[in-house]
Parts: sequence; C-alpha cells; structure tokens
Amino acid sequence: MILLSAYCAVLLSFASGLLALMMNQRQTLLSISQYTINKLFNGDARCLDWVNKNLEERHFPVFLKQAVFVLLGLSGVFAVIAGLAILLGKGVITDQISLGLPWLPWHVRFDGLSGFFFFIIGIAVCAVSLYGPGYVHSYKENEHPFASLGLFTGLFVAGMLLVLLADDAFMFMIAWELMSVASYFLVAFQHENSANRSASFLYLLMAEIGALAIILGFGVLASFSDGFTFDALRESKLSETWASIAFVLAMLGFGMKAGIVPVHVWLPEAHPVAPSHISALMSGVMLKVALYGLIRFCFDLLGEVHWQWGVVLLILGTVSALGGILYAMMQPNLKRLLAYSSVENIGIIFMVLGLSMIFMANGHPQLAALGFLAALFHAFNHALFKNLLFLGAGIIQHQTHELNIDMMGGLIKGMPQTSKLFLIGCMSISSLPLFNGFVSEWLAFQTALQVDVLDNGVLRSLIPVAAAALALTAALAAACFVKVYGMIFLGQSRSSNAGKAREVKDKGMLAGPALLAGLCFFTGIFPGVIIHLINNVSGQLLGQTMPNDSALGWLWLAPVSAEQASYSPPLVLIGALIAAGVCYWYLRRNPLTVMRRAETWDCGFGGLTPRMQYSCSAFTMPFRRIFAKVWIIDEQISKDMQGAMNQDVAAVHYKLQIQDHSWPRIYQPIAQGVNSLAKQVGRIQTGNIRTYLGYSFATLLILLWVIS
Amino acid sequence: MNWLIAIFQTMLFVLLSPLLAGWIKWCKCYLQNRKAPSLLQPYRDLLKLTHKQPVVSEQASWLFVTAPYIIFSATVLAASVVPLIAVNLPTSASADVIVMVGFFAFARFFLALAGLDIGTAFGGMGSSREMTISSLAEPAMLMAIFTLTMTASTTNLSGAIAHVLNDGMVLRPSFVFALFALILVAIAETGRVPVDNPATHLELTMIHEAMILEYSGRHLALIEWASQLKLMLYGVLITNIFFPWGIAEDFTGKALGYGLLAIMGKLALLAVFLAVAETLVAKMRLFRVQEYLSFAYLLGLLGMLSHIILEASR
Amino acid sequence: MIAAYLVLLIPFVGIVFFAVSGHKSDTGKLNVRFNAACLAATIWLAINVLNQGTILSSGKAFLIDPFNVYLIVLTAFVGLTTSIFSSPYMAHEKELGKLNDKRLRLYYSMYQGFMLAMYLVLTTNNMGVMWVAMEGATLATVMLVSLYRTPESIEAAWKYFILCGVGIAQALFGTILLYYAAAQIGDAENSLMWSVLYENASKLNPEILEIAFVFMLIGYGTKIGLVPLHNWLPDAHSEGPTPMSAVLSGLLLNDALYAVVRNKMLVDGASHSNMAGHLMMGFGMLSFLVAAFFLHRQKDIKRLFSYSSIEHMGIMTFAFGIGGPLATFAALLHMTVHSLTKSAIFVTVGHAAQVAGTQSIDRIRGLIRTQPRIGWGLLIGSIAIAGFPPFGVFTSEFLVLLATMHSYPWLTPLLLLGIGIAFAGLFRHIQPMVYGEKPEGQLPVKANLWPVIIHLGLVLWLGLAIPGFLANWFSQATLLISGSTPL
Amino acid sequence: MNIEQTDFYTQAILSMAALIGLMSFLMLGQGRLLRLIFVFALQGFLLTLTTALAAYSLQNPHLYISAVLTLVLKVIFIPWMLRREVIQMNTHRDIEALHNKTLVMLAGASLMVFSYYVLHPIVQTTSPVMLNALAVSLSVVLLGMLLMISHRQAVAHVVGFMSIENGLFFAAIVATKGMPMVVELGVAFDVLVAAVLFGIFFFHIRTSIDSLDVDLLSKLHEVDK
Repeated sequence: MILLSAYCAVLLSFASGLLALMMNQRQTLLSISQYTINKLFNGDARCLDWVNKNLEERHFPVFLKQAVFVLLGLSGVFAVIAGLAILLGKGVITDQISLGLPWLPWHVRFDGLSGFFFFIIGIAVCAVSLYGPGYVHSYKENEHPFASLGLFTGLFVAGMLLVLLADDAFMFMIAWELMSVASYFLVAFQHENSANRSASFLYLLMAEIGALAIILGFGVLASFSDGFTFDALRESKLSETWASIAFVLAMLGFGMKAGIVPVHVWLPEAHPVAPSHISALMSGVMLKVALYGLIRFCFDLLGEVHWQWGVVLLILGTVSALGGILYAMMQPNLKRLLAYSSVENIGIIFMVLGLSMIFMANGHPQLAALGFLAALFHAFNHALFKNLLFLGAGIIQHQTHELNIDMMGGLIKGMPQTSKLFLIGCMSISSLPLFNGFVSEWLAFQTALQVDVLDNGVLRSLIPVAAAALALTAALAAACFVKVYGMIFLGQSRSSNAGKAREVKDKGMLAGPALLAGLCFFTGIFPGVIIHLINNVSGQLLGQTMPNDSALGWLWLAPVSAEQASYSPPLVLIGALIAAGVCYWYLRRNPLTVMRRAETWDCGFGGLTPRMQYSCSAFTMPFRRIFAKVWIIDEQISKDMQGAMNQDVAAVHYKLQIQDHSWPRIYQPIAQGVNSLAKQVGRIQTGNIRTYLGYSFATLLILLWVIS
Repeated sequence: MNWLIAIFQTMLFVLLSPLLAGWIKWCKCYLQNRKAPSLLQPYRDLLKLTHKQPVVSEQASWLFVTAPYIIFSATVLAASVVPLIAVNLPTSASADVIVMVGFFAFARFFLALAGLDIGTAFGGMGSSREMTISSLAEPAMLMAIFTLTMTASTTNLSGAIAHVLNDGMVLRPSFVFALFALILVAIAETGRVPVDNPATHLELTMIHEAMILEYSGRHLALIEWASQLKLMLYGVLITNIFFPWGIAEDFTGKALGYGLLAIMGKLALLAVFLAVAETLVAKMRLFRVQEYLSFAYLLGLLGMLSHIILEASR
Repeated sequence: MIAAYLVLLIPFVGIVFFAVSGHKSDTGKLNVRFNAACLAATIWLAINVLNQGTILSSGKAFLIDPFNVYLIVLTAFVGLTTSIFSSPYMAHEKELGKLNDKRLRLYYSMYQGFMLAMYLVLTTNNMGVMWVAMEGATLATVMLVSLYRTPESIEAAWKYFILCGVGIAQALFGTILLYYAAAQIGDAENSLMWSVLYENASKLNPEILEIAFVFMLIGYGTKIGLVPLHNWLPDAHSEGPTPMSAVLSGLLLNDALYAVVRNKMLVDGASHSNMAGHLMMGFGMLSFLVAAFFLHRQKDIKRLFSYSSIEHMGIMTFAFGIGGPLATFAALLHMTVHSLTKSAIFVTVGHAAQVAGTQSIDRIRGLIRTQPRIGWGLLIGSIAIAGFPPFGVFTSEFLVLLATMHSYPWLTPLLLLGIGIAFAGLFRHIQPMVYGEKPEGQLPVKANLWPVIIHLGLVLWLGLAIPGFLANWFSQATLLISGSTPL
Repeated sequence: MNIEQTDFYTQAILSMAALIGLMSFLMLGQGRLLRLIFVFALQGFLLTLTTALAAYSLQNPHLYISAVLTLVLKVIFIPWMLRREVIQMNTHRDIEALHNKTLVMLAGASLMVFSYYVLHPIVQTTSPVMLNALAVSLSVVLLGMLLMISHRQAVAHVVGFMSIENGLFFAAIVATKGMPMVVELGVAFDVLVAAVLFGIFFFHIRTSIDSLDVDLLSKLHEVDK
C-alpha cells in the first residue's frame, strides 16, 4: 500500500510530464475524450459539455496547464503520504521492477531515509504545483512552449523520486541522471539568453563528471562484492584505502550536485536562470537528493565510517558555509544570491553530518544520531524556506520584471502578502528563534558542544572552531537577509517597475509560498513532530535514536538531557506574545497618542530621493572591506569633469564587479588547459596523406617490434 | 510558585535596567566633572516619551511601527532566561544561552529592518554597520560562552551558573580569557565606547542611533528601554557567570533578597568600571572594530583551547 | 539458410537494378523497398537463429551465430531507416543542383553495394572472404565520398581510398599468416573457415597468430578509425553525402570492429598472454582520449560527429580489450546503441545542414526555434550519445566503467577525464546550434524524422530494459568471446 | 640448411624472392615515373613467373589462373594505365627530387632486416625457406609503404599500393601455396576495381588541383595555421 502510493507519486509526475506534451494535440485530446465519454458514460451530455468547454481553443491552454499541475500536485501529495506512512510504520519495503539489465532488474527499496526525503520532495512539489499555473501563464507559447517545460518538470520530479527508491547502483544512476538531464533542459528553457546557455552547459558538464565519480564510487564497492544491488554492495569488504577512495569519489560526485565549495560554481549560474518554480525545486529539493545520496553511500553502503572522513566533511562544510554566505552577500541578483545561500546551507548540513561521522567513528552512536538529526532537520528546513524564498523571488520577478536587488525597494506597500511571506522566509533562513531554521542550528550547536566526550585533542579543538564558524555563518546570513529584505521590500522604490508593482492576482501563487511559510512557522514551534520522524530514520540507519528526554514533556526539546540543554519554542512563543501584548496594550491605551504621519526628516537639505538610500553594495561595504581577500573585487570609480580647466565633477560613475575565486584559480586554468591540449593534439592531423601513411607505418613497426 | 518568581525576576530585570543606565551616566558625569542628572532620569525620559504622540514618516510601513514591540519583547524574553537573583528557575529551561543569543539576533534583525524601512541614508548606514559588528561579535561571544558551557557541560545558563557555584573558587585560565572576551563583546554589542557612542549624533560615527533616528514617542521609548535592558543583561551575564556568589539557590524570601542585593552591588561595581573605561578610552574608527572583535574572538579561542588542553586534557 | 542467401541476393539485385535502370523520381522509394525486403529477410534469419541456435551453412561458407545475428539485423535496420531518410534528402540535394541523375544512379547502386559488402562481412565464415568484402565496402563507398566532386570531397575520398587500401592490405597479410598457421595443422581447403579455426584455436601457433593479429588490428583498425590510423575518417564523413556518413558511422566501423574481435577470439584461443586484449585496450584508450580533444576544435558539424564516432569506437575497442564478461557485454551493447544513435544523429545533422545551408557550426543557429523537431532531435541525440540515461549508451558506458574499475582501476581516471572532455567538446558546439533565437533567413526544410524517432526510441528502450531475446544473444556472444556470461 | 641441399623449386623460389625484393628497392630509389612504372611491371612479371612455377611444381592448376590474372592486371593493364596517365599529365620528363635518398635506402635496408627479426619466431614451425620467403614479402609490403611515404606523386602512390599487393600475393603463393580460389578471385576483383577507381580519381584530382602532387591535397586538417 505504501509502496503503491510511492509508485503513484512517480507515475503521476510522469503523467504530468506526458500530459504537458499534449499541448499541441488539442484535436487528438478532444476526439479521445469524446470517444471515451461515448463509450463509458453513454454519451452523457454534461460530461461532453464540460469536455467541450474546457477543450475549446480559448480555454484549452489554461485548462491543460492546470491539469498538468494538478497531476504534479497529486504526485506531491502521494509522496508525502508514502513518506509519512513509511516513517511512522518504521518498515522497509522492497520490490523489483523488470526493467534494467537482463540479470539485474530494478531493485526498489523504500525505507525510512527514502521516506523522509519523499516527504520533503512531496511538500515542495505540492507548493510548486500550487504556484505553477499562475507563474507559467506569462510565458508566450511560441517562444517558451509549455510542452517542454511541463514534460521536463514531470521527468525531473520523477527522477528525484526514483533516486530515492533505487536499491541498485544501476537504477540509482539512471534515476540520478534523469534528474540531472531533465533539470538541464529546465535550466536551458529560456535559451535565447546566453546566460542560460552557458549555465546549462556548465551544469550538465559538472553533472556528468559528478555522475561518473559516483559510478566509480559504486564501482569500487562492486569490485569487492558480487553484484550491483545495494544489498550486495553493503556486504563488500573493503580495505581502509579502498573505502576511503570510494568515499572521496562519492564525496566528489554528490558534493558536485550538492554544491560544495569549490565545486559549487554551476549552482549560482544555473539556479538563477531557470524558471523560479524550477529554481525552487532545484535549490530546495534537488540538493537534498544529493545529500540523500551521500548519506545512503556513506552511512548505509560503506558501513563503517572513519573519523577522517568526518573531518573532511566538517572542513568542506565549514568552507562552503562561510564561502557561500560571503559570496551570497555580494550578489546583486536575487536568485543568484539565493543560490549561493544554498551553498551555505548545504555547507552547514555537511558540517553536521561530518560531526555525526566523527562521533559515530569514535563510538558515540547517540551523539552521532544527534548530529544526523540536526543534519536532516536542517535539510528539511532548508527545503522549506529556500523553496519559499525562490517562489517569492519568482513573484517579485513576475511583478517587477526585475531581479536586481538594487532596482527594487518599497515593495512592502504594493505587495503586502508577498512581503509577509518573504519575511517569514528571511527570518527562517537567518535562523531566528521561533522559526524552524533556528531549531536545526541549535541542534547543530548542541552536537558540536558534545565534543568533550572525544579523546582526540585535534578534534576537540577543531570542532569548537567549526562551531564558531557556524555562528559567524549564521550572523552573516542574518546580515545578508536583512539586506535582501530591506533592499527589496523596504525604503523607497529605486525603479519605476518596482514602484508600479502590485500584488499578484493569482491566488495559487500566494498559496504555495503560504503553505511553506506556515510549515516554517509550525515546525519552528513544534519541532518535535519532525524530530520524531527523523528519529525513526536514524533508528533504522544508525541503529540509534536520539534520547529525546520526554521527562520534561512534549513542549521541550532536550536532545541530550534536560540538564544539558533544553529549548521550548511554544513557551517562548507564549512569553513573546505576553510581553508584546502587555506593552502594546499599555502604550496604546491613551487615545491622545495616536500615531501621526509626517514627512521623513531630510536633515534640512530638502527632498529625499530614492537614490539617497543605501544601496545593496553600500550595505555590504563594511563586509567587503573586512573580508576583502575572499572575493576578487574590481571596483572602479570614474569622474566626468566639466567646467573651466575641467575641475568640476559633473558625474561620478561607480562600477563594482565581484568574482568568485574558484573561477580564475580552478576552472579557467582547466578550460585553458583543455583548449591548449586540444590544439596540441590537433597538430597530429596535418592534412598531408604522406604523414598519415607514416603514422600507419610507424604504428605497424612499433607494434611488430613490441610483440617480438 | 516557581513560575511566579521567574516572572517576578523578569519584571525586576525590566524595571531595574533604566536605573543601571542612570547609574552609569551618573558615574560618567562625576568622572568628567559634569553635573550629574538624577539617577531616575532614564525613568522620567521613558515616561515622557510614552506620553508623547509618535510621529512616523510617510514612507514607513507596518514593519516600522511593529518593530519596537518585537524588539522589546525579544529582549525581555532574553532577560527572562538569564538568572538575575536566583538560579534554577523554570524559564531558564525553556531557553538556553544559544536561544538567548538568538533573541538578540531577533531583536537586531528587526531593528536593522526598521532602519532600512524609511529609506534614508542614515537608516541604511546604521543597519549596515550594526549587522557588520554583530556578525563579527557573535562568534566571539559564542566562543566565550562555549568555554563556559563546556566546563559546565550544559548550555543552560542557570545550570552553568549553578555549576560554577558548586565548584567553589577555582582559578580557571579559560575563564579569565572568556571573561575578557565576553566583556569586549558586551561593549561592542551594547554600543558603548569605543565601538559606538550612545551619546552622539554625529552622522559619520553613529551606529545604533542612526537606525532609530526616525523613531519618536512610545516607539522610541520601547527601543531605548530595550537597549538599556540589553546593557543590563550583559552586565548580569558577566557578573553572574564569573562571579555568581550571592545568587539565590532556593526560593526563600531571605535568599532572594540577598540575591537582589548581591547583584545590585555587583552591577554597580561593574558600571563604575564601565564608566571609567568609557572616560579613558576614545572611540575607534569603524574599520578598526574588526581588529577589536577579532581580538575578542582570539581570547575566546584561547579560552576554549586552554579549557581543552589545560583543564580537561586526557 | 535460405534467409542468409536472400539477405545477400537482395542487395546484389539492387546493385544491378539501380545500375541498369538509372535514376528516376521513385528510385529513392525503391531503395527503401529493397532495404525493407532485406530487413524482412534478416528478421527471418534471426528467427531461424532464435529457433535453431547457431547456423552453419552446408559448405561452411556462412556462419550465423549470436555474435553476428544481431549485427546483421542492425545493419539491415539502419540501412532501411537511412534509406528512408536519404530519399527526401537526396531529392533536396538534387533540387539544390548539387547532384544530377547520373550521380544519383551511382549513389543508389553503390548504396546497395555497400549493404552487400556489409552483409557479406557479417555472414561469411571465411576470413579471406571477409577481407574481400571489407575491401569491397571501401571500394563501394569511395566514389560516394566524392559524390559532390568538390575539391575537398575528392581529397577526402583519395585519402580514404589510399589509407584504407594500404591499411586493409595489412589485414590481408594478417589473413595470409593466419592461413599459413592454419594450413600447418589441417586441410588447406577449410583452413580459412572461422568455425574450423575456432575449434582448433588451441593448436595454432601462438607466435604466428600474434603477428597476424598485429596486422589485422592495424588493417581493420584503420577502418574502425583507431588513432593514429583514423585520419581518413573525419574527412570522409564530412565530405560525403550525409546518408553515407550515417551508414559509415553506424555500420562500417562496427563491422570492422567485428572482424577484429573475431580474430581476437582466435588469438585468445591460441595464446594466453592476452596480448591482443592489451593492444586493443591501448588503441581504444588512445583513440578515445585523442578524439575527445579533437571534438573541441571542430568547425564542421559532420566532422564533429565523426570524431565522436572515433571516440565511441575507442570505448568499444577498449571494452573488448578488457575482455571480461561484463566489459564484453557492454561492448556488444555499445555497438548496437552507438550505431542506432549515431545514424539518428547524422539524419538530424543532415537536415540541420540543409536548414542552415551550410555544415559550418558557426552558422547553424537556433534550430529549436527554426524547426523544433530537428533541433530537439539533434539535442536529444547528442544527450543520448554523450551517455546520459535513460538512453542505452549510458548502460554500456556504466558497465564499461565498472568493469574497468574491477580489472584496471588505475585506468579509471583516464576514462573519467576522457568522458568529461568529450562531453564538453560535444556540447560546446551543440548548444549554440540548437538554442537561441531564430537567425535571419533560415528556413525549415521538408524532412522525414521518423528514422530519428524510431532510433532514439529503440535506444531509450535498450537503456530501460533489454528485450529477452537480445539479452540472450548478448549473453551467448559474451560467452563465446570472453568465456563466461555476465554474472 | 644450405641452399645446395634444397630442391630446384626452392632454389628458384628463393631467387625469385631475391629479385622481387630487389625490384622493390629499385622502385624506392626511383625518381622518374616512367621507370618506376617499368620496374613495377617487371616485379609483376616476376610474380607471374613465380606463380606459374608454383603451379607447375605443386601440380596446383588453379594457380595458373592466378598467374594469368597477375599477368593481365599487374604486368599489362595497370602499367599501361599509369603510363598513359603520366604521359597525359606530361610529367614523364619530371624527376621527383627525393629528400634524403640515402636515408630512405638505408631505411629500406633496415626494414629488410627488421622483417627477418619480426618473423624469426616462426622459424621453429617451418622451414627456413618459408621464413625467407615470408620475410621478403613482408619487406616488400613495408618497402611499398615506404615508397608511398617518400614519393609525392599520386602515380607513385598507386605503384606503391600495387607493390604492396604484390608482396602479399607473393606471400600467399610461397608460404601457403595459394589461398583458396574464392579468395584469390575476390582479391583479384578488388585489385581490378581499385585500379579502375584509381584511373577515375586521377581524372578528378587533375581537374580539381591541376596536378597529381598529393602534398597539395591538404585542405582538410586540424592544425591552426
């Protein structure tokens, strides 16, 4: 039954993709439906009417788009149901599908870990399918055909779900690559922009290399076992060296997808250019699938983990977290910023996973379970709020036709609903208490603070430093999202588009983010619900659950023991409401002190213009000075002079370009190397036939010489 | 009963904080050969502000108006976590020290947003600087706090203080480092000299004041009160963590009374130190703050390392 | 057995018929019918093999076993779909004035000639006849490469002719050595029969066979396009008419590899040094890597894909060289999916070049906007050939990677590098061609894209699930070649 | 085993092998096209003689057919065609300047040694005569390739190509007493078609580049110029 609903989720997403293909087949659809109605319902007039009305030339596109997204939404609902059912039932279901290689049918396994990620994907897909119809409405059919968008969205979701179901290396890779390829087409969807083309190229290239690394990782395991099923791979007995090689390969492969520094570069290129609901899925969910892969590979298939791996994860995670947020801070493009912020969050998750590994390898399974919990919880949270923010960015782009933060401002007035939803997203991602982001970060700190149980002095000093880096990350994230929210929604509009922006008409476009925002708040207040679910996962995977001390009752969150640390979001919420309520009541009781509106104080110079506001780059200027080494900063100020002797400044031009270090340090040398090698290789083909004959001749002689 | 004491303690916190501000001002005036205002002057100011009609810019959105309430209640919540006169109160179980830092972040988040809401250059400048300083201060503060929590093996403030009390007088090198780190952070976070000067409105140096420039009336009162509360909070944190003696461990009237007296005494002393320091030290340039804060971070790190290497080595 | 004769007879009739009747308006369609008839005959043959197992004709002249039966059907199939494509394509070329009736007559006649040679290579049991047929394939196609009579096409054809001629002469020397070795142990009359040789392989002199194999490898390797013997291949593919490129890439290269593998089986039987395998691995890897770099420098769309063919032939040769059951299975599968995919790509490439009026990559732009079917066909074909699932090329590359990891783990970084570089080289050219705004003056052409759809559909099917009978053939062929079945 | 201990047939074959090898050397050093073609025809004639000799002494009648085919194709038809071509192109007076003629000849000589070296392992299974004959034919093949590499004229390439065929043919007859008939016929047919195609190509190349110098056929390349 559970498996059936999981299959339903996959099939429905496929079906939504296929239905989208019918975009140009109105006549066919019409005749098919008329035929079936005549056969099955004996030509029921009402049915016919309904069909005819919806399949009319005029209504058809809208109807079809809605139908496609309804199917996708249903797929999400089924995914949530399946995920919850397996998590609560604590079972493992296996199955086989007769596809794949002749001696290796597709093995399917649905367990707690897959179920949890099913749950995440399901929620995200539900939100996206609420949001989708309104968003895609603005695409022109002849330039951006819905057929390809819908098809690849369906395939993309199906691919992600299949990855979670896979129980053999072959099916896993097929599903994995299906996910990559489908999302590649989605990135390239608006391919008339060169940014889309180069981003999709980079994306697919890195996806390919990552996938190859993963295959080789599986290959290492398969070399020491008989077969490609995960069951067989689990049995493989590896030496420490080979296990570490497998780990490094998996780390590279999954890390590329997840966006770990320095293999993150595709992410800030690809996510911004995709349609927003797709960026939401890519950033919010696809990265989680990569995380799933890493967890499955390291904790499940490799079996025994080594603490050195944990250190690698910890260091890479820290670098990604700090790098991600610092780069995010400097981006003027909203979606690019959000993409970099995903790098940061993935970094945090990797850090905590690394901690979990370290504890696991040092014989503290309980603490490992705690770290695991923090990691998965953060993954869940990130899926919620990043989805929310990307959908919000989509609304903003939809209404203002602008993604440059410096061109916005004051949207809080025109778009009150969106602004509230976006604020919730910003607060969650800045890990403020009462929201879900805080809970996972709190758990991460708690994990890090258990370092005292370790014997290794290096680890004992390394982990607190990582924790402090985590604190810095969180603080920088808060600064970054203050900037985002402040520049976009607050202040005065910096462009006419932003000034004219109004709330979206489509209710669905608000409903999707609202669902996510609600969940952000709900899980922030009642984290126990999700923790309970994750406990089942870690119980299955690590054989250890977190000792959630229930002595204090369900209101409290006490991961290790009540004496060590506890946090009760509901009580905090009540306290906050009381405090705010009291002072609100007290201060507003006097009718004489009703608020008065007046002009903003302009220091007496007269006339505040929007251009006097702090801009995006101005806001981050202190950071730019302090962390100057992190970026490649190209700052140019030029002055137009006029007047006698050219001494009066007429205008000042300021240009700021900020670049990621990884481009000139890693990627450009590689690209140049390949090009120049290709040039060298090209020289063997001279065009002269005598040279070619010489090659054959020489080859022959050399081979003859070699064998005799 | 315990809950009542907890609420009482929080009220006490809120009520006493203007007094601390007044006392610091009094000391400073005395040190600078000026005529000091009354100790109760901050109360009068607050009362006056609540009776005034608030004037709000036309540009302001709902966020600007709501922010003071949010800021104030977040700070109050932070105060409820910190043991003032007694340990082992139930409120401290609902949130630990990390959550407390979270509350500060919450308040700061809205303060910075409010600064940006009007769309003036000052607001943006203040927000930008505030976020910069706080994001540098936060890791330093957590580093110092982690030293403490690792010694006490709890992040529960009340528990940690009780742990220090039970240990008695132990000279821990890590605590020395942590204390200095925390003091440096506290100065930065509460906007005192040499990082910020609460008494100036010179545009180039303003941080906190720049953000709240547009506030008036009850909104300003709330924000002022919140920052006084924050100052006191840090004071209590420093004194009660490192010098917890005197704090009530049971909830009898006598113990509580002694606790109150002890903390008032300790705070008064601390305030004198602060006033002396503020009088002696000049304000720094903004871009030297990161050196100051990284020094604080370094101290925190040293504290942590000395805890790991010297005190808990195996 | 009649089916086998029929398979050879039909194209022979085709040669004569087209040569005699000359070009008429319906010749293209007739060509399709000839090929369809051939496909029917091969399917009949395949059913026979399915029912009876390996067939050896009475005079031992023909041998149909699981290794070649699927290649025969594949040859007929690709031949048919390419002829479907070529009919409107050549008509369009004639409209453009690039060709006249006389040359079309040559084209259709030689098309059948080429098919005959291919069938003969596959069905014959006689290594000598195999050589003759292989040379015949060169001779049949060499005039087709220069069909347009441009200086470039003549140059390409000349290189093709000379290099393949000299190359294939080495193969003849190898065959003579083989015959010489065989003649020492048995009756001279049947000494070149592969089935006889295979039975007696262990008795053959290993030294002679190794030398013979070197000559065979160089000889047939020239036709496979192994680096550094590959130089004719991109020239011939790019300058000939596109249907010819499709069958050259899809069929000729496969059949040359088939010949090498048949010889490798003999050498492996005689000697135990695995010298043949190592040589093939070396050549395969070299071709694969060098071709991957060449992809980056291409300016001509057909040249681009001919290098991609070299790259894939390199992978197959490498996989056959590894020799384990897994790698062999992968190589067999790769032969199938590569020829299906590559011929589909050449169909779209041909149309794309017609749409843009040039083969220059720089001037082919915005195909998806101009003619979506061609654009998507090219893009999805490239995705498939680059080894993305769920297309079948992925399956075989997956298995090759795992087999390499198992047997020669230190070679995997090279494979990884090569695939990555090749992918980048391919897509840096493909993307600008299919994406982007519709350029000025680019008009849709009349195209029949069913071959593409069918081919890619089949490749997709093979990637998702390999049908039972085909899997069975693959397994038996694997057993034959590598000595055990995969897992 | 010395040559005086062998029968007359073997002695004759060995002499033929020596002569055919010599012809290859002569071709390699030849700069004038007409002489090249003449030497080629001479080699074909020697091959015909060898075939006939083999047919006679081995009582193998189908080798007579091979002999006739060789005579017709390689002694008469191909040289005639090439000669006509050379005269038409008016290149019969040209002397192709060979670079490093000495080096090429030395290389040819070392190729001969190399052939012996390569085929040496076979000696255990066979008589030295066979080895010698095979070695000579291998060296003829290799010398043919060297001829093609060192000469620029398309005509010389065709001669080289055909002399490779001669070498193969010689190996087939001497070492294996002739291939099966069907193969021989097939090979002969291929040679015939190839020869015809060469003729056609000469025409096309001449019309396209107005010369038969293959170095001018280098438009298709991968080098950045």
